[in-house]
Amino acid sequence: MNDNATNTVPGTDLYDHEWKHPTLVAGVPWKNPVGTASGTFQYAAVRWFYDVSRLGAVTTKGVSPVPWEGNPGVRTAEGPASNINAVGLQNPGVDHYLVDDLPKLKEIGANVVANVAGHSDDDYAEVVAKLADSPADMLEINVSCPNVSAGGMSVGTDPVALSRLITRLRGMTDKPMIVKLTPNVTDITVPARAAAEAGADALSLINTIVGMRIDTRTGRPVIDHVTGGVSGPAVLPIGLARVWQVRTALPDIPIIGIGGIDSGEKALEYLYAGANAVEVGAAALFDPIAPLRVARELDDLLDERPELAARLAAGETWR
Amino acid sequence: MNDNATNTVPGTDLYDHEWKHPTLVAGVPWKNPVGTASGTFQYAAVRWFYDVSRLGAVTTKGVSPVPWEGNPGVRTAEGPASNINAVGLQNPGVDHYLVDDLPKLKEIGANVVANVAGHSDDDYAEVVAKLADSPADMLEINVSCPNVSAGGMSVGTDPVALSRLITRLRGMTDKPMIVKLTPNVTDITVPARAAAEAGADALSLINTIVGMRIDTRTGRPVIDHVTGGVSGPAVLPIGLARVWQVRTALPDIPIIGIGGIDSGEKALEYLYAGANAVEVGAAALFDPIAPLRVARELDDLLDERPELAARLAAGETWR
Amino acid sequence: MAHGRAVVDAAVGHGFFPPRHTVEVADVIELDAGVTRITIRDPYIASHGRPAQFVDFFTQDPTRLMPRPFGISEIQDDLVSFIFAVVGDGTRELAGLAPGDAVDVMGPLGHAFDTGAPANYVLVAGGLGVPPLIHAAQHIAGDGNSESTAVFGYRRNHFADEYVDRYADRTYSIDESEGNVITLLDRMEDELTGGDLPPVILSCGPLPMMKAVASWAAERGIPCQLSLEQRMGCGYGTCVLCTTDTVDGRLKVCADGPVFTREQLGWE
Amino acid sequence: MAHGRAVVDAAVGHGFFPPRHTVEVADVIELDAGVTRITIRDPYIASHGRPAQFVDFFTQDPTRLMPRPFGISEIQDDLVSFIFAVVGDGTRELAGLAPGDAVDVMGPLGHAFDTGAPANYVLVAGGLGVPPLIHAAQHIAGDGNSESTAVFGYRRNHFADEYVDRYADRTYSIDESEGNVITLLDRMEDELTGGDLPPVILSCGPLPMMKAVASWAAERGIPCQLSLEQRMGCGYGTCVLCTTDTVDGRLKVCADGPVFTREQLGWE
Ligand SMILES: Cc1cc2nc3c(=O)[nH]c(=O)nc-3n(C[C@H](O)[C@H](O)[C@H](O)COP(=O)(O)OP(=O)(O)OC[C@H]3O[C@@H](n4cnc5c(N)ncnc54)[C@H](O)[C@@H]3O)c2cc1C
Ligand SMILES: Cc1cc2nc3c(=O)[nH]c(=O)nc-3n(C[C@H](O)[C@H](O)[C@H](O)COP(=O)(O)OP(=O)(O)OC[C@H]3O[C@@H](n4cnc5c(N)ncnc54)[C@H](O)[C@@H]3O)c2cc1C
Ligand SMILES: Cc1cc2nc3c(=O)[nH]c(=O)nc-3n(C[C@H](O)[C@H](O)[C@H](O)COP(=O)(O)O)c2cc1C
Ligand SMILES: Cc1cc2nc3c(=O)[nH]c(=O)nc-3n(C[C@H](O)[C@H](O)[C@H](O)COP(=O)(O)O)c2cc1C
Ligand code: FES
Ligand code: FES
Repeated sequence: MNDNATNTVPGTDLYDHEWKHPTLVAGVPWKNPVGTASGTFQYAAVRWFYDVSRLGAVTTKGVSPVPWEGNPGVRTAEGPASNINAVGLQNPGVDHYLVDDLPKLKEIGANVVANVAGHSDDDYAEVVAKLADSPADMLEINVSCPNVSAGGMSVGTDPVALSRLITRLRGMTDKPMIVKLTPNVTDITVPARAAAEAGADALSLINTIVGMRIDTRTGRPVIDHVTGGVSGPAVLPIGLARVWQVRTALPDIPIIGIGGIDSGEKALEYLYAGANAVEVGAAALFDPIAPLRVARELDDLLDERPELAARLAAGETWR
Repeated sequence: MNDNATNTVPGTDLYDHEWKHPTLVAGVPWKNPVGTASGTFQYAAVRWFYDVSRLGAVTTKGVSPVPWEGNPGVRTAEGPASNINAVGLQNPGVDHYLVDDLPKLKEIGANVVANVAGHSDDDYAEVVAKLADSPADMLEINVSCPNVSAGGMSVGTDPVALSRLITRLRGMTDKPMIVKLTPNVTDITVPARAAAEAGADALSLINTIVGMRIDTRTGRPVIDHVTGGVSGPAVLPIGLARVWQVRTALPDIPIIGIGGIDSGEKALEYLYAGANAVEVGAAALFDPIAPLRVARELDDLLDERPELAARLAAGETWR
Repeated sequence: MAHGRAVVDAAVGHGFFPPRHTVEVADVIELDAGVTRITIRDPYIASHGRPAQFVDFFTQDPTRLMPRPFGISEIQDDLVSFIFAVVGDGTRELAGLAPGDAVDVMGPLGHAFDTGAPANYVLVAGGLGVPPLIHAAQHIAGDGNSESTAVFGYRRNHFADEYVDRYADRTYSIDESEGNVITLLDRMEDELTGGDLPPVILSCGPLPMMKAVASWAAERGIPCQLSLEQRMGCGYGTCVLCTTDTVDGRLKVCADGPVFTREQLGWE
Repeated sequence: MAHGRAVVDAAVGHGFFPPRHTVEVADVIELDAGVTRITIRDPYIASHGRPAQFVDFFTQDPTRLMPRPFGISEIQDDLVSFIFAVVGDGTRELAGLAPGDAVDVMGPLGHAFDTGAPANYVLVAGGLGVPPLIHAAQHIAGDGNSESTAVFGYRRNHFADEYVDRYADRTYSIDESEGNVITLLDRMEDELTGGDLPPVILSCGPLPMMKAVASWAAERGIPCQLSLEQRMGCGYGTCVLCTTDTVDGRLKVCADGPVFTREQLGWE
């Protein structure tokens, strides 16, 4: 009954299956169309469970110019079919990333998407400057985190600010640059277009949706930060609609679909909605090998859909 | 395991239980803090299941100046712990409402919130003009329906248009006027404030969130209208956060909390978040007596929280 | 179980229709690959259910909240049977139920076929449209003034013949290797129009089949009642999610139907 | 079950840690009102689990996705036991499991108590902090170089004494009618500090209790390891949701802990 249970794995060949259906995202080859979503993948934790270079890509946790502490106290609550997180982008900083996670991931041959966080344009620029000469394969600019008070989501909801930021970052590197969008806006095609016109090579969506729970035993919010970001199966229909809308508005830009994916079947919905690839987030919290299992299930589903598989392999999309 | 199953009903006294904890919403007494949500309650359908006058309020389906046909084809899909609807406000028009549903509901003594729909300011004004002299107890102006192409949500996402509309409607009637807000905005406190300043007596939130599903057998959207509105348990954390945000921004305005409520415990979360009352929507699709059961469960939970119960009875809120 | 019964009793005792409640699964058999016949014990539905009425089934999995409506296929004492195909996750879960398990249901819902007038009811079903027509045969057999002629089309395996045979005066069936229900109707035309009782077609099945049946009937002036399917939100008339276009506008399949006449649908 | 085993075997066969998998519930007993002892059959966890390590439990209900972490309380052959309190819906569901049922788990997770040095390990637990300390007693008993002294505080019923008694060299326990673990520690102070082996405190329980224990230990210069709880997203170090403030900044309770020294936590 539970899609997340490993007992639904259609076999135990996860560790050595040979991928049949690669994709191409903004010119970068992915072994399969499935990556990890930022913030739900730490190499130091996941490496014990599988060879992460087997994934289409690994997107690392948002890095900032200096180490960030994140939010204090309780950082998470559970919603119906969802997780709510208020990490607040805790991370050890870009310098640590450059000497630790990134070289380790490149050493095992992983396709690395480096997620970039900032409280200000200068923050983002500082990180991008350092990543520009790094072995990271793609950059993902996170302008959509709802859990930090400055920067983060505020940039992603203001097309003018977003355009200015991406224009500036664009000038700093030739690395394929993905802009990660928030669904917490009236019309997501507005920031999508702003990012594309400012030079983004690809868009990824959705980040989490602002939500909260209250503990009825105390009458107080469960999370000390009060609100957090909702993700997991519950957000699937919302993520799909956002990808559909952006694909309709921007027929050509590569899109990475994110939100509520915990099976190959759900990943496939995103591909039909117009995504070139997907990232698996919260599902990996409830089972470390979820991204690998999603990739494995999708690989078989694509066998039955040769036209879709051919388009993905060519860097094109269904719609 | 399933909260919606009637086998979790704590007794079978639903039909004659005496309510212990009334509330007051914008001066209007409710027998208990639980009403139906618009669009999920048709008197002709629900009357066979229980005496609907037992609820705190019944909110009727949005009515427009003339009958509306709604959207063609498949109008619904299922999400994880959610329903997705694209009715498109099909309704037989305000004249029918005035001679059929409304008098029938008033005859049995129900506390009626009349939900108002429109494609334009004139539409809304025409309906409000007709309802002004009717026996409806409260009006709920729906500026938040994501499933119509004109009017509906577009008004609710533009504070200037919203202010103009509510100012106009305010001048037409003394009936307590609730403005129903959409979560499909960057910052819900903006329309909330616009509505309050234009004279709304209360706010209700949230309406549905734009979402969709794709049928992987065909690669096509399940719903002919492509997108619809997501509601049900999955949206609970999102609704709670919106109520919390609006209550924080506007300490005094009565708020009706909506979104994902299918138990007394979840209704209680909304009351702690700052709502004066709640409405039960999608849960009533999966069990007709859900609103009554939520009211029943909440009535006992409030016994253990005399301070909260006292505030609600006085028309005040927890926060 | 006791609890399900108590919920029904409380509602009925207060003069209301039973809400969603839990019942016991009495029997489950696989009739064909991916086609299951399930029988539940539900005295209320058993005594009130009429042909073409349906019952909302709910899965145990609380991420799948929406009703799965199934037409009643047979009623014996307190036992009510349904026949359904596994098409998605919900029906897959329901097909895995075993006798003694609990399942949530609500019904009977919708309007039944009108079998009031004495007639030779021609029960035309395709695929998973058979359940209401088996029940119609059962109902008509118990009535005494009418006859019934089953005309069933299958993809391959004639899995429902043995059930409808118990009640129908005549059963004709066909599968895709031979043709479809129109093939059968053409063959039977003389028999149908030449009998003592006037023919009335009751039909349920895939939309293209029902449209073909309706036009076959229209050409011959035979009255035709059609039981439709539509994705539902509630099944009892509260959500307006299940509409179909009719000459009177968009009507609810669950509460205004599922049975509509050819004329109501405006099918030529 | 076979499937759960196959998943574990595939992972281990490829040199990896077992992901979430399904195991069989071997035993469930209620120790006290709302306190359940559950035993699962899991050869991997049984052979790798160390005291204060925990296991993520998952409910069957797919609307409740997050892990419910429980400390291991005992290991016998392939069987691993846990003791937990019903505090919310997830633990309510888990407490309803019966022998033979399936449940999803992942583990063992986190760092264990350090019991490498010969010592008199003083196992100070309050309420539902007992499981890792029962396991610590079991582990120390099997080691031979150290002793253990259990110091357990209960609200009312001394439900865990019979388990720790099997392994600890001495068991002292108290309930709220008499006092708390500090009352016991005060009474035992001479015995603890005067023995042949140096005392080392291992503690788990409610935060205020652990802080009191830590300061009791600090005043007497006794080393103190504390096993913390925090709401978790994953339990294996990937989400950074479970942090606690330490002198080295915010560390993960799941992967950097759950055991921290008094010094790391900066508790005086
Ligand atoms: C009045 C009525 C009577 C029916 N009687 C029968 C019957 O006797 N035997 C039988 O096999 N089938 C019958 N159906 C169709 C049956 O309800 C669907 O096949 C079933 O709901 C699919 O559920 P799923 O979870 O397997 O599919 P999924 O695709 O996983 O379901 C997702 C959602 O779509 C809905 N849905 C999917 N397909 C259909 C469909 N064809 N019609 C309506 N809703 C659908 C589901 O109810 C659910 O809400 C009937 C439908 C209606 C409306
Ligand atoms: C490392 C560790 C070891 C633990 N060992 C034990 C043990 O041996 N025995 C025992 O009784 N309890 C133990 N707990 C606490 C136990 O995990 C929670 O009581 C349990 O998760 C509550 O689940 P619920 O569904 O009943 O509560 P709900 O409140 O319904 O749960 C909602 C969410 O909050 C989390 N949560 C709620 N309370 C806690 C808590 N106190 N700590 C962590 N997460 C919480 C749940 O895991 C879930 O994700 C341990 C916690 C941790 C972190
Ligand atoms: C615990 C947690 C931490 C996250 N941290 C980040 C982050 O640092 N940067 C980012 O861009 N997105 C972050 N996200 C958002 C996810 O990458 C993803 O966009 C979102 O969770 C939706 O996908 P899902 O439903 O598969 O989880 C985080 C999500 C979770 C659950
Ligand atoms: C089928 C359906 C129809 C709806 N129609 C309306 C409507 O006419 N007017 C309106 O204001 N809201 C309408 N809504 C929104 C609900 O009133 C409610 O705001 C929303 O569903 C969230 O609550 P829930 O999670 O309890 O369903 C509709 C919702 C559903 C599911
Ligand atoms: S399914 Fe709700 S009105 Fe028909
Ligand atoms: S719970 Fe995920 S890092 Fe600790």
